[in-house]
Amino acid sequence: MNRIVRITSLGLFFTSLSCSPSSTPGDSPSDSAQRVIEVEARPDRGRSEEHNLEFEARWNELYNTPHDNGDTLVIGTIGDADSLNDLTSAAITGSNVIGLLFLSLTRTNPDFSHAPSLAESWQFSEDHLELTFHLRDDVFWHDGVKTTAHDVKFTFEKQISPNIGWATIKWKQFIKECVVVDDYTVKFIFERLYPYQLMDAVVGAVLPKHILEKVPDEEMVSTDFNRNPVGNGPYRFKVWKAQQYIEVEANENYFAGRPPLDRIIFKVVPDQENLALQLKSGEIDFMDGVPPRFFEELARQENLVAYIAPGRSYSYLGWNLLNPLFQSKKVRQALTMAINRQEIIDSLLFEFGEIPKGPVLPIIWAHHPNLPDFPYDPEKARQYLAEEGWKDSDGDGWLDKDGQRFSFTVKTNKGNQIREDILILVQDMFKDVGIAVRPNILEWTVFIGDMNKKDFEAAVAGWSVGLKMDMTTIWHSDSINDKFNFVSYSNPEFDRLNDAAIFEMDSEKAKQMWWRAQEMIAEDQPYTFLYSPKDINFVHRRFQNVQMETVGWNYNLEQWWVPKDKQKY
Amino acid sequence: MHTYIIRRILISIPLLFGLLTINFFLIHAAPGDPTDIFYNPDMDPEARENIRRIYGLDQPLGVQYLKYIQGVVLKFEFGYSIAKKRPVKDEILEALPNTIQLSALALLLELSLGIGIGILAAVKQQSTFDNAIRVTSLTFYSMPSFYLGLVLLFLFAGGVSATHWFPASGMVDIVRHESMSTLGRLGDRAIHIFLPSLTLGIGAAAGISRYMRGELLEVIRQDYMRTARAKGLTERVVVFKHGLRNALMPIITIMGLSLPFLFSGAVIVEQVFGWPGMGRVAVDAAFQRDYSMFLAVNLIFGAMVVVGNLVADILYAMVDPRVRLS
Amino acid sequence: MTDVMDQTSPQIEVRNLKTYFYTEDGVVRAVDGLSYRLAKGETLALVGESGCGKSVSALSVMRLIASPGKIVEGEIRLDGLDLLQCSETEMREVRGNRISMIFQEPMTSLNPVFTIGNQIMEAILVHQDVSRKEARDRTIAMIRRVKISAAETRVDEYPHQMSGGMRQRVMIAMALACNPEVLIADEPTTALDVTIQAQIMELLAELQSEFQMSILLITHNLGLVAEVSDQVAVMYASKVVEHTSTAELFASPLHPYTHGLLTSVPTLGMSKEQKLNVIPGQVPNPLHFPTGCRFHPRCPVAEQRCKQEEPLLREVKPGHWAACHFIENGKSPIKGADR
Amino acid sequence: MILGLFGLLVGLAGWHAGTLWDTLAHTLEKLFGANVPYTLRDLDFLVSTLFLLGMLAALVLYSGLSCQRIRQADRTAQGPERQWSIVKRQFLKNRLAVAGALIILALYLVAFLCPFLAPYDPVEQGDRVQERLLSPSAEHLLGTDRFARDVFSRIIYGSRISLLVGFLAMGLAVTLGTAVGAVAGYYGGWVDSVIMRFVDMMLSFPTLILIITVIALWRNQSIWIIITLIGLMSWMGVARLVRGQFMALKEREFFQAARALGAGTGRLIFQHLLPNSLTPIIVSATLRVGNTILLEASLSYLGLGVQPPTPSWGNIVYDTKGNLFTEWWMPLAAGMAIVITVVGYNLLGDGLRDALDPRLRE
Repeated sequence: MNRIVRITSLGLFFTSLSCSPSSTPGDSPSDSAQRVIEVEARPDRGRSEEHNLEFEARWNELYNTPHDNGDTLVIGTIGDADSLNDLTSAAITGSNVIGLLFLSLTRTNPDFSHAPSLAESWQFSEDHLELTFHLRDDVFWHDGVKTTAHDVKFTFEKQISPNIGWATIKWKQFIKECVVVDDYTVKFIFERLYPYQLMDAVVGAVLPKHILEKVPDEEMVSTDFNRNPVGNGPYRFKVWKAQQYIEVEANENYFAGRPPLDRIIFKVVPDQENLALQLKSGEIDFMDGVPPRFFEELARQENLVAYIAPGRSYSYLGWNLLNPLFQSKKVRQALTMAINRQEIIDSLLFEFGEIPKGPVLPIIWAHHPNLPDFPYDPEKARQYLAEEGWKDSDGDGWLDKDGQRFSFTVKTNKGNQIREDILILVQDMFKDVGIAVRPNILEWTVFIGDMNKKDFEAAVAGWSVGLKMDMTTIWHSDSINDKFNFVSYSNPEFDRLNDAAIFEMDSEKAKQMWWRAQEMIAEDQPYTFLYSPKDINFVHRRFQNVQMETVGWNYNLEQWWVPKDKQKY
Repeated sequence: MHTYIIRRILISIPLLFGLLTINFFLIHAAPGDPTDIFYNPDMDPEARENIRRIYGLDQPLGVQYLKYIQGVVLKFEFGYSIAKKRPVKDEILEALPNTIQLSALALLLELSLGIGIGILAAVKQQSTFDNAIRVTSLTFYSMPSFYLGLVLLFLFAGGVSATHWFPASGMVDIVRHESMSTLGRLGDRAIHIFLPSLTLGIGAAAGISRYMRGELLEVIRQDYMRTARAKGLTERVVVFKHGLRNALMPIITIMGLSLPFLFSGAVIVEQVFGWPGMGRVAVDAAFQRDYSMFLAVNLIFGAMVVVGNLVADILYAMVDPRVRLS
Repeated sequence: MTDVMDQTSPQIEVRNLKTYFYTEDGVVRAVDGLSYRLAKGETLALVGESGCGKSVSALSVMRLIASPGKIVEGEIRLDGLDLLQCSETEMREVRGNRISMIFQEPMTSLNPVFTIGNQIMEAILVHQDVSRKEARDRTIAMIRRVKISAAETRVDEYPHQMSGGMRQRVMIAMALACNPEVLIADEPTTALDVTIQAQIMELLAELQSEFQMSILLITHNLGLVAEVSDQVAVMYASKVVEHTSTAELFASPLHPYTHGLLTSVPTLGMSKEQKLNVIPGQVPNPLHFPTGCRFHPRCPVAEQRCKQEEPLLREVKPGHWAACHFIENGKSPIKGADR
Repeated sequence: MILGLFGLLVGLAGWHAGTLWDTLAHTLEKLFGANVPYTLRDLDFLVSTLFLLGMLAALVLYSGLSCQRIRQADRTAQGPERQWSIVKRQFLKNRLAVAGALIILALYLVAFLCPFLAPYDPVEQGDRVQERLLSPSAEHLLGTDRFARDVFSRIIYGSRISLLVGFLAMGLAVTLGTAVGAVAGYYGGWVDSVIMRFVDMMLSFPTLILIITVIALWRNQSIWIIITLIGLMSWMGVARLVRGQFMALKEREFFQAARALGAGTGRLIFQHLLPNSLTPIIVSATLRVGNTILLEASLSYLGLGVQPPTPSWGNIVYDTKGNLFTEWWMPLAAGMAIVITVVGYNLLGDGLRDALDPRLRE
């Protein structure tokens, strides 16, 4: 399934994901008394082109465990999908449904390596510039038409069409062309060599040519297919009632065999409290990204099982480096030390979170385990600030420097309660060291607009970490204008390292470079890295074979099942 | 009569047009940009430009305005929703009936409850019953709908397990509805719409009952009531035949005027109870800067208000022989 | 002249009627010991300044006094039946059936939202079991009776489509729909202009002879009284101060108040030198009437005695009742009262 | 004269930011020493509300005097003092109305005396680890929120926002409405029909949605912007009312007479029409306050209200609704505060109407 880096907006779209449970496969929580499953993180293996037999074996094992068919899974989600067409979908709910309806060339393993899906196998040419996929010949679109290489080629062409605006178009930037060798063989030709060729080739769901070829590119954004998709995945689209629910039903002639659950329904409930309420009362069976404040109450419910996964996103307090206030590294370090991040995690995340020292989280292979850190130490912070000339000379309790008070506005977006709360906490914490902070909570669109215009002093926002190790769009000096280097971080040495590391084929060398790069950022503290929230999932205990994995809570959704005697619907 | 209706409709056209124009420039003046919802680091600025171009957002505002108006006027075409990836018309055709359902029921509740209680209070005027009713209805009248909704939600929709009588959101039991008997489906819809419509209607009902009481007390003082009594009619006939009809007339107007408030209320209630209606569409559209969606929704709301008032006036003319529509 | 008081079987007889209003600033004695008799087919005029309790007394007879008003004492006999003893249901049988009433303001006394036909029919339908069809025919007949042209069409018109005079006719039609024994006309013409007044009174007189009903005419207009009524009862401050036949009253008013009343209206053939007499002071506040004779503060001949002793209504000469200490052998205390 | 008052009112709104405040604060500091119970924010509130109460008093007085005028015009023999004694008695007779008045009075006292009444500072955070989400107790009557702030104190301070919004927004709405309605009603003809079309148009906006859009035009939603918006969104009712009044009054003898005597437009409006329309205006104004408060609450609930940490009842509910499972009393209390206030204003309004409006007198 297609996961991409995205700014977590409105707090509704945390791309959630968990790691392999300590419990062995098949042994599902309802057998054991265990009702809260803490999962330990394991980083991906980075550049991974060869199959991972261990995981594939497990996948098949899961598939072949004896099970009953029937019952329905109701998934609670706060936002409606915008489109079920991978080319036009932007909302996370959409991509979750798409994951059930459509196949990609490969499936992602728990360790981010690639497993066969639509493509049975693949290999690179000698020069590593041509990547050939051998497709299954027993995959049918839900309308009965066979899925062939032509669909793959067609999909690629649509993905790179400027008149459609596919969200992840950039991933295809180094692919020169896509060639159909025969009905079940397709070849991607690359312009250059780099670690993520395979991933770039397979990203995105394969779409049915025979239906979409009639649609002009300009009309793709509003074509009927967006709402009545015809896929080739384990589930087939049944009905979508706007703002109510999206229902998919088991695909009887799925190549891997009929999935156990009759129906999976994504129920849209626009209100967090209401969602939690329905989880409690059993009106919905599953919810991911449960706000921590509800954990206590929900964990009390006999019929719910909690999966706690390490977060794939982090929130930060970004300092606008164009603003004279924040141009000194020492000041930024002092600001970080003035913030008690552990307390933020304890009080706002109810301890469901960790302090990230840098922009690369532990679950990524390039993660640097021991970066320089600036732990909470108001004394030291004051001292640093004093060294930079910020003292409380007029004794009014606020720091000042040549007659100017140390005060600034922190912006964030509305709707994400934790972020709104952080402003309140931070305001209080900075007060202790004599810095006056004004919170300013803006609508999402307004907030983003200001960030782009650099119209902010400091801002709280978040990133969710992508599958690819690439720091360009957020940290590179080229990305300062209308890209995502909001804080205008500019460091020639970093740029150089980054550019080199991206194309370094030797994972070990690459790792060294990435570590160096992370050290620089940690040192410069253009962000104060606030927290990386754990992802809380609750699922009704009647579901067996629930295998939440690194690639997402829905890693093996198509394999969940309910024993006949426990079936609810 | 007909000429009157036609004239009213004609008058309302410039009104709606003005509404449309104001909204158009308002929403465009608001900072932010619809393509912000596609915002993610993998999307190149070019890709965003593509989308802006596809939706014609790259053209000067004046041109966009003219195009939009042209579309609406000539083809009755409301453009495409950027956030929903579909023609605005489709989305609205899906949401509108739900809101109408909700509002209609709320209105029904509002009138039946309001008028009934109002009459009781007036007839038992100054009694403790009257005061009790007045205070209670006032309390509901003064209660923010979101608050009432929240309370009801937690009391009767799962917060308290003992009294978990109603579903917390949606229009139907999405899992079982299909497999239900016709009667079952009806019941299913009923229990789903109950809390939302109650939340939406009860406040207004309280308002109506206050008016009703006042009006009836006013009418009871009239000479013709004395005449009626002098005829030897029973008190019931006097109050209900001679009193009520007169007292109801102003209520009709109030009802007409209360429509926009009903819709504003729907915005909140639909949020709290996850009711898939226009209110939610409107709020989303406003926040996501989904221009054409926002415009269309407001236009519809405006039109409904206009029609509502028209209907109210016609009703009025029907019950009050002194009023001639011309 | 017939003797009013011991006339056989009075159509309606009121004895010592007291209707009080219990307001928060005290008891308003709107009617305070009122007595009169009204013979079959006759017209009794109840005269007095506004606020003297005329209308209240009328409403009392209909038992239409709403709180805080209350009939505290007295008898109202309709053919011997004491209305004050009647249950509400029995009373309803009487209202609009045996006694009916027309009110002062025809403009507001009709319900604006029903056709006049509907409103007249109502009266018929409650009191007599007839089909709607029949009731409607009668209604039309009734409307014709009160001299409204094109009754068939008028029957379906609404009050607002009619002039004041017309509406008063409708009121009359409504009142007479079940040809009652007694008609109470509360200032039936004050709201109308003079020419219409005449017509209405004429109509009433006509209908009276036709239906053989008694009329209690409440008015402050002595001109009217002189024209239509057989008997007159003069009210002052919630009481009757003089009661006799119209002719007698106009010939020799005995009570100083009556005298004042009569001389305060211009009469024909009144020479210019004679100037209009004006009663000094104003109507006493019903909250606290003067002690003794309630008229004494304004009375030209009042003496100490009047302040303490309340004069009773007594037969000062045959068929002539008045309440004043100073009337001896039918002579008014005021010089030149008899003309 | 209303316009004049409104001028002042707007002046005040702008003025509140002005330096004048600092000087005021400093003088206070000089008077009380460093530990002044009132902060700048407090003064802000104090002055504006005092001013507004003053304005209302002035209006009532004005209308009282004008009542006398119309009485005389109507030839009903009643001196003003009689008139007033009646009004007073009528009002006091109405127990509910008195209760309402008392509620409002109490609320204003609370709002004025926050610094003394509130046991804690509403934005001051306690020990966020030890003292957060405490249950109600002697020292925290309503417990503490997740920032370890005393909820009771926050609700007490929240009264200011609600009262301020209610009052100012209503003032703005009524002034605007009166002005527009007056023009329409006085001139009639095409002026009237044009204005009324506009009013109809405004009325067919679903207020909430429009505010959501317009509010985005401003970077940060200061309380003053919210007040202005709410005001601008709720004047239409008053306009209709005033217009109706004017239309009716124009038919009355005293007006015809005044016009016949050649009184100028200004005089006609301000001496004859306006004063005699004031009674209904005041009544509807009082009743309107409730609505504006509710609107502010709804906005806060959508997260569009005053910026945190400033407490307003609306945003306390919004902010604590997540605690409904466990610390349900927080949102409950804040909500009840809203309800009670609005009830108070409505009772007061009803009372005033019954007292001021002779028709309704039993």
